[in-house]
Amino acid sequence: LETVPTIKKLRAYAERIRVAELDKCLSKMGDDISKKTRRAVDDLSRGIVNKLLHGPMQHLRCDGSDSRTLDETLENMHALNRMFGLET
Amino acid sequence: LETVPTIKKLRAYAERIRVAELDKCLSKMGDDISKKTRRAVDDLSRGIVNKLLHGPMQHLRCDGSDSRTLDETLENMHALNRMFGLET
Amino acid sequence: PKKEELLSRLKTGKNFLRNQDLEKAFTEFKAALELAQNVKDPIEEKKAARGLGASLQRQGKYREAIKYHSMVLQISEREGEYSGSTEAYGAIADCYTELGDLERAARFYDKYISRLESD
Amino acid sequence: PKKEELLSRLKTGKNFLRNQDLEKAFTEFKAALELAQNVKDPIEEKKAARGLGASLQRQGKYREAIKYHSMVLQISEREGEYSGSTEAYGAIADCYTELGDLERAARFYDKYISRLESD
Repeated sequence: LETVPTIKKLRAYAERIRVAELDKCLSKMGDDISKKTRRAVDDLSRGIVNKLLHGPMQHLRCDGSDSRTLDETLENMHALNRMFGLET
Repeated sequence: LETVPTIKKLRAYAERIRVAELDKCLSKMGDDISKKTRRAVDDLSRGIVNKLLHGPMQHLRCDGSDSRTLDETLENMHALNRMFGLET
Repeated sequence: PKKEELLSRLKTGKNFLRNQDLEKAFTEFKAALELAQNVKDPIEEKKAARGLGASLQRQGKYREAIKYHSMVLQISEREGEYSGSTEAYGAIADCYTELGDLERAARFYDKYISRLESD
Repeated sequence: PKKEELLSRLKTGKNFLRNQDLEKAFTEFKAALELAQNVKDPIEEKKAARGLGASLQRQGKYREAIKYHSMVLQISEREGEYSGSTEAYGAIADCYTELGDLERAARFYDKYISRLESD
């Protein structure tokens, strides 16, 4: 459970990037885009983020039934905190 | 330098996701998209991947001038190998 | 015309949300939710519910936010159409994290994580 | 008409590359490169060079691949237009990694990494 706040922070970190890049994309495309196109780029942005986050997220949620798994999960958490600067 | 192969594998991992999601997006959008739109979605997919990878990549390239940094860099590498299944 | 008003409410709601004008955003999404239920448009209904959840969440009203994020899941179940569910599980878990209920947060994050690889 | 042939060569090249038909891909990109130089279109010229690099790289011809990936960088310098440079630095570093020259790979990855946050 110690890793739960890290999951939240990592999600927020990725979402900020996703929204910023999506906004840039939409402003390049102009106002005349169809709903279908709008939906497709939104799905694209979510698909990339979700699939990239899947591995790290999963490795923050090992159930810790044996101590080695718990240690590894905490190491993963520390590494993610460092690499994404999540500890602020 | 031990971390160099991990950088390569992580890049390849992310690129596979990017291309797969971009293909899905383009097939949803159909063949009648403008070059501008095509370019915008390509940039979107690269922008998200690059910005998400920036932190981890940077933390695989600490110069290791003091031992603590080197240790941390190797811990980051091990965590990334685990979380993205890069050790195959 | 109702459909048009619905779409325009969603759009202004989103803009208010973006500008952190959270109470105004709430009002727009609330009107949109009623319109969507009126014209029986479940996709837009989910967007309105999600907007309501987001507006409340950013105001720190986590319990109320959970109510609306859960509504997204209920609509998905009712319609058998699951767009927005991954995000809803994640948002509910975020709210429970803020409330300090890490057990429950973990359960919702597990649902969120198990859906990350699907579309 | 030359411009049209250029675009069509690039497109078939990409399809061959996708289907791992690497030698055919090389031929298409080679023709595209010449056409692009002919019509002086640096953007498409870079795409052709990058396609050549990718075709060779996937065939394990890393030294030759580096030559074409470097061409992308040279065109960028010549034109003052840097699209594709981040990717080129990364690809060159990947090739040096394959060749076991980790020192040089690291130097190119550093350039790649320093560009990841820009557009």
